[in-house]
Amino acid sequence: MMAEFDPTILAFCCNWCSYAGADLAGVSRLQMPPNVHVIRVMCSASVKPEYLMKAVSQGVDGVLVLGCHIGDCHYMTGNHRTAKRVPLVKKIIRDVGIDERRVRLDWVSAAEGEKFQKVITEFVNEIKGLGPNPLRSVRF
Amino acid sequence: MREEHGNVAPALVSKGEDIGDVRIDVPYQLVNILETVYPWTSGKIAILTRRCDEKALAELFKRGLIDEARIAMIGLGCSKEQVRLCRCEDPVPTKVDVGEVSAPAKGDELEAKLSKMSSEERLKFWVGQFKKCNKCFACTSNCPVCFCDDCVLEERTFVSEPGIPPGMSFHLIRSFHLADKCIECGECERSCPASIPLLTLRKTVLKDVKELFDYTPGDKKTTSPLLTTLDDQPLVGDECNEC
Amino acid sequence: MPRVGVFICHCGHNIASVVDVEKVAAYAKTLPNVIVAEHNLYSCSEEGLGSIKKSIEKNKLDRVVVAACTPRTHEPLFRKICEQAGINKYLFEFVNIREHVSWIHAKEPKAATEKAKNLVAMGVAKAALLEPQQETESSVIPRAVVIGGGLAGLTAASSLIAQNIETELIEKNNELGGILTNVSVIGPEFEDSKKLLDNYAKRLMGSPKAHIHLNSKVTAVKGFIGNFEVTINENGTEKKIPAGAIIVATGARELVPKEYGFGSLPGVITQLELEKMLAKGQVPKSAVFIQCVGSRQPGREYCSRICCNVSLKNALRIIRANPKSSVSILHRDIMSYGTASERLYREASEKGVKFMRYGLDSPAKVSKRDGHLVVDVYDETLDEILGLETDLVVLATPMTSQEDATDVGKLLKVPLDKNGFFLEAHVKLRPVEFATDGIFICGSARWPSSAKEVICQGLAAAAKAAIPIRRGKVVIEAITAQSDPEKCAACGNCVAACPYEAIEITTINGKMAAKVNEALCKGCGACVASCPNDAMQQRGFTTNQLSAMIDALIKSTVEGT
Amino acid sequence: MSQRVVVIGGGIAGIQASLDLADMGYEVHLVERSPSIGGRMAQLDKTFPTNDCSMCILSPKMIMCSDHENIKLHTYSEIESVSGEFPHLKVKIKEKARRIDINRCTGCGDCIAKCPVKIPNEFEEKLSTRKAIYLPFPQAVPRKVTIDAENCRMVTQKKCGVCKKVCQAGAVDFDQKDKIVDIDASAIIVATGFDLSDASALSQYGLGVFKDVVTSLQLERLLSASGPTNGQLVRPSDGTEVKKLAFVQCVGSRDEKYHPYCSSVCCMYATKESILVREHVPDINSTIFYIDMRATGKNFQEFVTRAEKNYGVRYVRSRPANVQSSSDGKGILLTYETRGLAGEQVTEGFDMLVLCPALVPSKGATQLAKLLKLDLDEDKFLKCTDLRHPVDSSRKGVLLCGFAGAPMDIPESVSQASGVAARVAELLEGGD
Repeated sequence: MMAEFDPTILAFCCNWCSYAGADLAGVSRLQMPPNVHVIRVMCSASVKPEYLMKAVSQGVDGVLVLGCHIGDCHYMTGNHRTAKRVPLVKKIIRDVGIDERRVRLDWVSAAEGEKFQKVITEFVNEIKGLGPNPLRSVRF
Repeated sequence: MREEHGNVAPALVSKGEDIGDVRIDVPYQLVNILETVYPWTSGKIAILTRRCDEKALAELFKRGLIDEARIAMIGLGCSKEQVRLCRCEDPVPTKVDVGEVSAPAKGDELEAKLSKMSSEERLKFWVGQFKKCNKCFACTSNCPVCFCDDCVLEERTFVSEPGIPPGMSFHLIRSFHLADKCIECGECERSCPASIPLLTLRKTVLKDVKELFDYTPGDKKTTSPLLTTLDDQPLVGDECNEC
Repeated sequence: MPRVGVFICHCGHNIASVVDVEKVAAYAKTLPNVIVAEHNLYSCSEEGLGSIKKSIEKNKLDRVVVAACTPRTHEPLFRKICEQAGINKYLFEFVNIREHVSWIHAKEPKAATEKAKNLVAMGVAKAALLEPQQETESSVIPRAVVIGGGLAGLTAASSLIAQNIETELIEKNNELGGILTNVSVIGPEFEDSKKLLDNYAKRLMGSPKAHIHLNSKVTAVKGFIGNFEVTINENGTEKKIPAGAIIVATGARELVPKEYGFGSLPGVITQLELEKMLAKGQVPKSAVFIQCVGSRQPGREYCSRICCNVSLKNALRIIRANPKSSVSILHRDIMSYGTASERLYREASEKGVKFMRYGLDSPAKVSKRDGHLVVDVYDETLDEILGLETDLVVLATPMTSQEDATDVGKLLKVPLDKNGFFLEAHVKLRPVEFATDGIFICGSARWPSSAKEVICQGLAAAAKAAIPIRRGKVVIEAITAQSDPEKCAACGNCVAACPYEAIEITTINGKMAAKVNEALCKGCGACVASCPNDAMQQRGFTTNQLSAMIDALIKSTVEGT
Repeated sequence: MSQRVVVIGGGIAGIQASLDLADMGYEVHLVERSPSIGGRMAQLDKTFPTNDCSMCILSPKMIMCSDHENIKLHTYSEIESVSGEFPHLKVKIKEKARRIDINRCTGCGDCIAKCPVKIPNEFEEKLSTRKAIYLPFPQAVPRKVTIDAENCRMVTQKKCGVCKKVCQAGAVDFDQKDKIVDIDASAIIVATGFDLSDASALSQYGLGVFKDVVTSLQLERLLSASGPTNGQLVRPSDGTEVKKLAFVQCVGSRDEKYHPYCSSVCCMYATKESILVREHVPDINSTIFYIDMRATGKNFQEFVTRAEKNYGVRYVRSRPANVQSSSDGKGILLTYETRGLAGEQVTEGFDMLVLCPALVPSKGATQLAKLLKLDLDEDKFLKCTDLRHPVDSSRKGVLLCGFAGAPMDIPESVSQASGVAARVAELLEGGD
């Protein structure tokens, strides 16, 4: 029998809200699947679309971008940019045949440990449902 | 433009000089004029501009990369055959000085076909295409709105596959970079030695941008949605909030 | 070659009971550039810190990775240890294997250990590419400029002077005092405004540090925190003032009403006109105050906060002067918030001021009948229209923003809100700051405020302006963006993306390129993501560092399977 | 040597005053009675009128406080005595025994998990329980546990000691004693904030009698994602979803029998809460019973209009007469009078009733005023004697900011806190 698919997932969390939300989830001992690896950035607006493209191209099964809720950005309007870039990234990867659900943008505040847990759990389950990134097996 | 030895090339004509037998009926790659003529002269340059050239210039004007005051445009209407080759839906320049007024094409057949495919089939198609890429950078160097001197895709930061062909990220990143400025001139596709249908990919992404932001590049008055905040320009639809 | 040391923390059994720290340490040793990998019971304890320091020295490490808890609380501590051991503190990388691993995967020790290994690999990959950073320091001109000589500006200026800080006060009129020059008594404290203003005058005139510019307007502002240059036009002469900080205290003005026969019916006056009358000792025998004239209605929705309290104060002044006088206040809600104002409200009620509530849909009507001013108002409790005969109708109109607020905003590049008041950096926690460092806001230019509130805000702005001046320098954390002019194509994406207007396109070595003003940069990285050619980099979060983290994750997971 | 300032009270006002003074170069000793700084703001879910998450904006300031080289935190501490005159004040701070070596405690929480004692959780407004060894809330600063001696079995009965057994850091010290710290201070700032008055004193509203009557601060915790119900808004009596909610304003305030003044913030926080509940229960109906709707701050009136128009909040100008239990014991019946000539008594049923009690100077503030020899005003707030110096108390060198002086919202408290820093600097630089 084949072992259950164990996806590799990357998450970019902004320092002020979602990373703090992730910390709160930890402090509150909220359990979630161990597939997500967080990279801390100062603001979700600093997440280059290039990172998402690169990760997906090289076989990462899912990429999350988490930022402050609109209006809560530590840098005023940083997340406004994220709110536009990530949907476009999703469309572009869909255009070449990669399921757009492999990239997800969401907002998690520093007080939303529960939401962090929910987003992570949902996303991991969704990616498990989608199966491995097809590009894992493509060698260019 | 002047024809010499069977080739057509931009002609530099000084004031008072007889312009002679210049040709004003052939399009010429805008990027060549912008790279070879524009930086080395200081006066005003007349350019034969198809609709797409006009839009490319608009994108460059608004980024301050080309001085609008130095460009005089001679509107060139594209032939039916050119329109067909480019699957061009917007072929008529603001003012048609030369050439003909052709009817727009009705979309891109391949794009339509791909959009109906399952994602597996679509991926198979594009992987097949991208495997042909030999990373010659003809697409970037012939692109009128690709304005960087050295391309980041030449480096290994985001395209880490060491050899040829480059990985998927090469094409995805280029798609993103062009999303808010591609004017569908088709130079990338024409210059691709591997015949990758790049114009189709461009057109597909432009459709996304239109759908997401109600924006089409080529108008010098409107700012790219990727450069504004939500306050400046509310998004169309609900895609923006939490996907 | 970088020499990386990895230190894995047990955190008692918080991490170690779930994550196999020994395995993680053994794995870390196999990673490129790693010289040593150790594990400690508590890395943050004195013992743990000591052993890290010793290892740095013994193994000649030049990069440190600690895998423990969250950088949000513990990064400063470990950075300090690096510094003590002689390594630049920016050569430290934190990996969170407690909040992000052991605590949230408590029942999956194997998977948690794998994840910790991946995260350590990512941290090591980034660490190897870290570069030493110097925090930028810029000097601060020891002088403040205060724009506006009303109560807010006077308070700010006099506080700065009392703190021995050279201060230039710029007032557009030919006297100081702002709106208070027309107000003799300040409520709800019933303070003599002349006494208050004289006190400020004494403080300012008596100090060689104070420079007052009357009949002066700001015409240009250049620079950034610590190094501004404010150009003013003083009586037709242009002057340039170098300053470290700027305080905006331009106040607000009374809205001139259009309603209720103002301008055509004698005896219908504004609140400020009543203030002038009362200051001269002219007390009416009867008065009707109408509140919310031109506010809390479509078109101007806001409540201007102070008008009810001003009416209460003036109603009481009339009634205290002549207990038999007849005073009514027509209102929609009495906004006597807090302690002192509510006391006024009670006193007014007790002393016979009549309070009548009207609705937005049933406004009062003012007319002249038989030579008398009459206010017709619908009384809700009696369900009938009452005609109030009166000597005076006082229209309480809201404070609105100054005519020149937009100009001042443009000069300073600071924003206004939809009502034309200045928009502070954060409505809750940064009420007297602008998002732009070094420029502060106080008083009714931000929002209509009572005298007491204005004074507190004036002091607050003075505190904020004093901080950089007293320190003499501005230190900028080394996470700011930097542009590589060689790569930059000058497309301006970064300029558009920057929320702080910290980037400009300029000529660098004969080439147009983006340039970041580090004094303005807050290190968000929005410009980095907008740059198509990777010319823009954020220190500590460079694209090659983050890409290396992604590569490391792929190497230890996708490619490992 | 830098001059020292003692700040009493670790809420947002005390935090801001400390940060500004520390940034100016003064040595600040921030004294907080409870085990963590943060104050009331830490308990709030969101803040009006932007609905910014309260903890998100507060927590970075708390961390800045603990990291600042010029700030020394004295949490779980009280002022023992103050002698001398400005600028030579001698302050004795009693650092109460946490019975924890804070240099060893890592805040891991192992001890908390094992502690057998459960007592009502003050931070959660007693809606849930905490242990006798506890962290007041997850983001506490410092992140060190405290043993509540009154409830600890080891301290009271010499039985148990399980926390000591499980603590790998060896931080538990049952024999730890209170410690007195002497500080020579140049100035003192009082920022002791507020408490909710006891709304059960107004027996007509049934707080403490009917389960479905709660205080506004309890609702704040119920709405918080990290609160006792994880943000689920359910009726305390039976755990069903709340569909109809009522707020009563001015409970014990603007009332000569209790507190004659206006608490300044209730109209707005009730409006905020009535908007927030919609995010939890989309079809909930909220009614706010008020006397005057005091929306005087920036964007406040717009906020109220939005609540009314977009969130269906019903504003009723009436002071309800009393609360009764409904026939089935679930929810409550509220009796109030309608407006106008045809005004009549109406009784209406609600799932839950939220009381907005008068906000009063915090417990111990009066005693502290006595200790510091400060005058109080007629409403029992610390008296400011002169409009020219609105942050000066009646004693020179002792200053005040925030709710300790009068009711005010967060931005006004923060302004005053920065203002008090400037005033201290004036005094210490020789100003009058």
